Amino acid sequence: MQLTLAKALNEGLRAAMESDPRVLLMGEDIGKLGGVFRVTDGLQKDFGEDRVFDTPLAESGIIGTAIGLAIRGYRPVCEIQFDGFVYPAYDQIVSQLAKMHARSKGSVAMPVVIRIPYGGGIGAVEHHSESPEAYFAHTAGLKVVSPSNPADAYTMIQQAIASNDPVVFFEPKRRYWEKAEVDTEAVPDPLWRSRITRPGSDLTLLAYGPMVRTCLDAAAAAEEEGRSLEVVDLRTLSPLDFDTIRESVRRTRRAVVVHEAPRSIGLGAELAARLSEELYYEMEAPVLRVTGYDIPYPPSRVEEEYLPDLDRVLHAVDRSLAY
Amino acid sequence: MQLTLAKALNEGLRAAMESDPRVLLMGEDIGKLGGVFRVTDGLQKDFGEDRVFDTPLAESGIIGTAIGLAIRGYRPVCEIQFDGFVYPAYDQIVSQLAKMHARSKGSVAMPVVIRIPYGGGIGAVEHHSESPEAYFAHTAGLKVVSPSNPADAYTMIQQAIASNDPVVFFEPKRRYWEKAEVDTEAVPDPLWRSRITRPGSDLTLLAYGPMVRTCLDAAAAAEEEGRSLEVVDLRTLSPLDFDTIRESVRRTRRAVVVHEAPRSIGLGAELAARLSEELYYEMEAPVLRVTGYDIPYPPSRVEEEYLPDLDRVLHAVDRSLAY
Amino acid sequence: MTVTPEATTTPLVQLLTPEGERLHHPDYDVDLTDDDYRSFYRDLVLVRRIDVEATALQRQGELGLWASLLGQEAAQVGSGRALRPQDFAFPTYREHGVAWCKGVDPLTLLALFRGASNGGWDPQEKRFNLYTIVIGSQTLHATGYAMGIQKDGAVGDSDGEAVIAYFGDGASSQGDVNEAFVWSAAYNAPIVFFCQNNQWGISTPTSTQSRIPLYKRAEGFGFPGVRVDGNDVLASYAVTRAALDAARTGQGPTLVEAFTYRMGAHTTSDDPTRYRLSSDLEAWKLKDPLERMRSFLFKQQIGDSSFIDSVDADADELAARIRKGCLEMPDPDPLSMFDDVYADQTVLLEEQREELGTYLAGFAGGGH
Amino acid sequence: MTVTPEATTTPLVQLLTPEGERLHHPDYDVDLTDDDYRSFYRDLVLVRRIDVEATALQRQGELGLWASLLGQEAAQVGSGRALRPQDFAFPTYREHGVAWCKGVDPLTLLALFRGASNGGWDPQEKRFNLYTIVIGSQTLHATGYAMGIQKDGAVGDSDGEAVIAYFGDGASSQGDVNEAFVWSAAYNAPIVFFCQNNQWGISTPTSTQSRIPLYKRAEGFGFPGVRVDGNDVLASYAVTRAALDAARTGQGPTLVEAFTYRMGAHTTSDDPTRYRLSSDLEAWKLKDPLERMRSFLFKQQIGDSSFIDSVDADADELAARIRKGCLEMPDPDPLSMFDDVYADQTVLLEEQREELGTYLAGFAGGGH
Ligand SMILES: Cc1ncc(C[n+]2csc(CCOP(=O)(O)OP(=O)(O)O)c2C)c(N)n1
Ligand SMILES: Cc1ncc(C[n+]2csc(CCOP(=O)(O)OP(=O)(O)O)c2C)c(N)n1
Ligand SMILES: [Mg+2]
Ligand SMILES: [Mg+2]
Repeated sequence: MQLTLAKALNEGLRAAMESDPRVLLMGEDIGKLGGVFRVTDGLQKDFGEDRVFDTPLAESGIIGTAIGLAIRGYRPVCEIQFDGFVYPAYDQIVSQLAKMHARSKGSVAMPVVIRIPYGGGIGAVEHHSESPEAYFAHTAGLKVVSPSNPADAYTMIQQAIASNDPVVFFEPKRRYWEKAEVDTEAVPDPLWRSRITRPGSDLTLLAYGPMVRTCLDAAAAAEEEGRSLEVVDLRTLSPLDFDTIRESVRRTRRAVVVHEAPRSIGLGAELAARLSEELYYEMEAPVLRVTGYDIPYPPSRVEEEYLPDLDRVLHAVDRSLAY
Repeated sequence: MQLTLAKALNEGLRAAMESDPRVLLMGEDIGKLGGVFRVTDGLQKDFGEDRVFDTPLAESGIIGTAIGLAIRGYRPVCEIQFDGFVYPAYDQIVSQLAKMHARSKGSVAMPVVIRIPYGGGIGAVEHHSESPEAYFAHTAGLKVVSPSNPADAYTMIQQAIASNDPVVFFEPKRRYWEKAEVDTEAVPDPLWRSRITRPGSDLTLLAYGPMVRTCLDAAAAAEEEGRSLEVVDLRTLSPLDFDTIRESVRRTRRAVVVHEAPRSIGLGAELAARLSEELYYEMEAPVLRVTGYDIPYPPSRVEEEYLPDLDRVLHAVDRSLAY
Repeated sequence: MTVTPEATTTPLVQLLTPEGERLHHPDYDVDLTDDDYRSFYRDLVLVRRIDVEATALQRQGELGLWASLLGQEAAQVGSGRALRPQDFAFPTYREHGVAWCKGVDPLTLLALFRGASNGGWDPQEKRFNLYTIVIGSQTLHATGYAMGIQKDGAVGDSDGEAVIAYFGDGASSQGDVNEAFVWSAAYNAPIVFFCQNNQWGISTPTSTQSRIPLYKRAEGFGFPGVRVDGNDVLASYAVTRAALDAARTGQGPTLVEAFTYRMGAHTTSDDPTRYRLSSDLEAWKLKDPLERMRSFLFKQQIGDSSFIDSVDADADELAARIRKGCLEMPDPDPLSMFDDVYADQTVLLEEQREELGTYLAGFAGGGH
Repeated sequence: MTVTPEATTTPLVQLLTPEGERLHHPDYDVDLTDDDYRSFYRDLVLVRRIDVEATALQRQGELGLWASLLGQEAAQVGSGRALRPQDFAFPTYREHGVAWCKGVDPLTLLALFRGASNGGWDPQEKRFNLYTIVIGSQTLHATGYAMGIQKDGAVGDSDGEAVIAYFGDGASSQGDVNEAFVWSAAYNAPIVFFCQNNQWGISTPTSTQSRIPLYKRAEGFGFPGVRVDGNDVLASYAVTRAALDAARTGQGPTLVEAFTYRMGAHTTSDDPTRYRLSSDLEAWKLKDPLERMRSFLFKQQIGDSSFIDSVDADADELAARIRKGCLEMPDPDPLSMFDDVYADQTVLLEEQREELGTYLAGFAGGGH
């Protein structure tokens, strides 16, 4: 069936709620409104206000109470309305949620999912286009994933909910409305695996979430120029699936990482650091990074210049191949 | 004069307050108590409760009101009592403080300093030994520095206060009690410069804050084995002084980064990514990282095994030289 | 969810009935000239017109978003006009009416919603801080600013300075807002917390945030709270002025809850039919802040239809200027995104600016 | 800083005077047997002894830190004993007395302060959550847990479940605590907020946090607050029990402020002579929670000196066990730091565990 990414998430949430009565959805405006992106549309109607509920306007409260609900045995799925609004909950996420399992020596599980629509490209006002994934991927005790397409959105949200670890689930909001085939019967890939979405031999593009489509487009364009680019959709940002990543780059001997988040100390830095260490003798060029700049997200009228796009990716590919 | 690092900070704060009446100190227990580490000892007595004041127990409140005081023209210096207690203020720091200057197109300056005692090694209970610097160094709009010794502590705190940009000032708490000569008349190095603290030719150790001493000790030990290690004290973590770093590593052709913070997506990742890109043809080994592990800070009885120490640094040096 | 009926039946300070009848109140009264009344009306009309025009521009794709103040004009104009020149306001993202009173050009507001800037006016000059979108965070900035006033000794007599912090009913749940209450009480800061309870935080009714009237929150922190009819511009003015005067003379904080209603969608992205009944809207239409002021002017015979027409003509002119300015508004230079990130620019950003500059220049010449 | 005298003169619920006189209270009274009274006393003594022993162990370098409960025994034992087996407690880092009532072995508390663990008991089994050091954050966990009770339908009759959240006077300023009030009121959650107002947040007096008595904070959120004599174990018991019963029967949250005093330093790292007068301490010594219970036992002739001696002997035994257990406590295996970070272990941590293991093994064989 053809579904948008938003609708695939909605179906995935529905399936998770049907299969486990302890799954709860909570957040601002997720009930009657169905969330500002309609990802939870219809779920309160079908599962009731006890399981799908609007919260007071307080993000620390959302995550803090979700922790308490998890101690009680529930599996809360929290929606943070936009990327830029997760920070009031930061202590509850990095000091409480991330550490509870370790502190309790494994006696308290924290099966909490934090859904965050993230990234730019939708012409929004400030605080609505950020990519804060590095903050969470740097935090021990959390797991961080991001689907790039409707089929993954459908399965990954269910797998994240089934995980007994806290998962920060980054949803590429500019891709919410992109449609693709979703086979709800297919056997899903494991959540903690990256995927070679497009095989190639000259260079590996490493991307996740919104930038996977951009990289696929770049690879298609490069093909016309006779270049064979492999695209790896990371899917999991923490832990990184370094086996898949390493295997790909070992073959292609070149890598370009693409993300919207600012460059310094982002996911790209970690990938570059590890690849250049582990494949020191095998790489033919340094890992290059195509990223947002180290500035606050700019006003939307210039966001196109801020965001990595097909041309910037190809530009980096050229640079890499020139080594 | 011989001063501990804590006392040097105290003297630096005093000098800053004397030279500018708009400098304020605020935080929990910084008045009569002088802060839990006595860094503000005696300052309330000398400058009055209007300029040195205890706040209610709320970190978001501390930074949020400091922003308002800065709009009013003050230069607030905020103390966060321990590293692990900065997170409730995260939104105020990354969304408000970091962005105000850009959002106001430069019309509102944010000369706010956030002092954070950080790092482990003092046998403390949880949340008292963390190294959260990457969270802030990844954040555009902030500047992040960390002194490693009393002389720098004395000057850098004054320079941070004089800066018109917000500065997160990380104080290496395990070094608070280490004494060294402080020449209050010396012409200080610029705040945004790293320093080659110990010259060498075989390899560059890159470190900051508490790990500089560890690296200096390692370099001394290595010398006995006939190895010449250069130690660069980063001092500024954001922006990085890449000119100094690059120049050093270009000479030694090898680099090991040392920090207490977890490895993944830390400062070490960024340094490795940039060095391996910019000195691609010049390096003779990958940049290696000696860091904390990707776990919550462990109970203090095993923190020695968690923290990088002289032996782990030398172990990495061996590995690097073996390339 | 427990909703006590109290939440909606609490008496509120009112100086003008929905029918335009002038009331008197023992604690809050104002002595206004006919000119004052007329100019209140004029502000209400102009502010609504700005809002209507901006909404239209958004529909036509000229703005990315617009947060309408429809229905809240009286709360904003009343409180905005109560501010003395030395007073400093900290708005949310919906205080176009206060911005107007503070002399901020509506076009700079539009630039923000158009995506041409993230701010655009000088907060110091206007004594009106930048809009703040992260809910509640500005209340702490306001508190800190108020503490600064105290440190400057600029509080204590009738020329003292005061601060007003705007926030919504939804915002009342945020930790930051409650910390602002704690701090303001602890330091007895010269601040007025002005909560526009427009009954909704996007789709969430006020009852999800509080089971008692919001003005009572202040009691829990040890300072006074008062509920005012937020659709009554005179009462909003009087109550805010009294609270500001208390603040400036050293009597500390007050929480004003302006009871009003968000007549439009939350923003142009919102669809309120999903979560509320049109009958509610109908009831509130009868309390329209403009209508009641117009009735009052007519009843008092201090505004005739030629006055009304002249105000409408002013509004037309303003709308035309806004439309023209918006359509002509240039996009920012992409390279300007590197400006002003820091007061002291960094090498890294200079390099990145250069990187983008070279890259864009390459395009100009044909590109990849 | 404005401190109304009210902050210290508000009447509080008391069932036992400092002189050991039994009082009666119209709303809060308890019907206790002589055995109950004796066992209250016993708990007070044992809990104090745990504290004294831990403090001594810290002085000898066996613990990295200790947060003493000296002076707060009655608030903790009273509220702790009011909990029914099904009730769940969320402590701060000082609730050793509540831990005792909940059956947590004092040695596991010591392990934490020794640096041998970050927790150590099973919160589900003990119905006592891990200690929480980040001020105030546990109040939201408690609220969420209480919401879970509601969702399970485990509230409504006298067998219902309830939650108690402990926090300090300093913590009352944190956003999280006030959000917990908002949420608990919004959902009418079965929770008791138990604030031990021991007058200090390290060196900061309560007046820096609030200018009115803290129990009044609840009014601002629409639920009841009550101040109890926190040095009176019977009153602490009675008031908490009533609040818990209200919660479990569906009447929603209550804030209990236990007015007490931190007789010792904030922790063993603290030096209170820098910020407070010893005369304060002297005044509070007269209100000692143990003394007054002992006087009561003597006056009522339900505890003679042989009983007192037997309790002291029990305390000696407990202290000896704690001391021995602490001295014998093994350090954790360094490699265990990688355990339990995740429920499903990651490849990265397996690698890092191996990295450290190999490295340490290298040392065993002679090292670098
Ligand atoms: C911290 C934060 N969380 C969520 C949002 C998204 N959001 C924008 S407006 C809004 C509702 C605000 O309601 P209220 O405070 O009543 O103000 P109103 O919009 O009614 O003026 C929400 C949830 C935000 N801007 N900031
Ligand atoms: C978020 C946070 N900020 C600061 C601290 C440091 N700190 C530990 S205890 C304390 C004072 C707490 O006072 P109170 O809430 O009254 O509890 P008490 O210690 O008196 O029991 C402070 C500031 C902390 N643990 N957490
Ligand atoms: Mg509202
Ligand atoms: Mg206290």
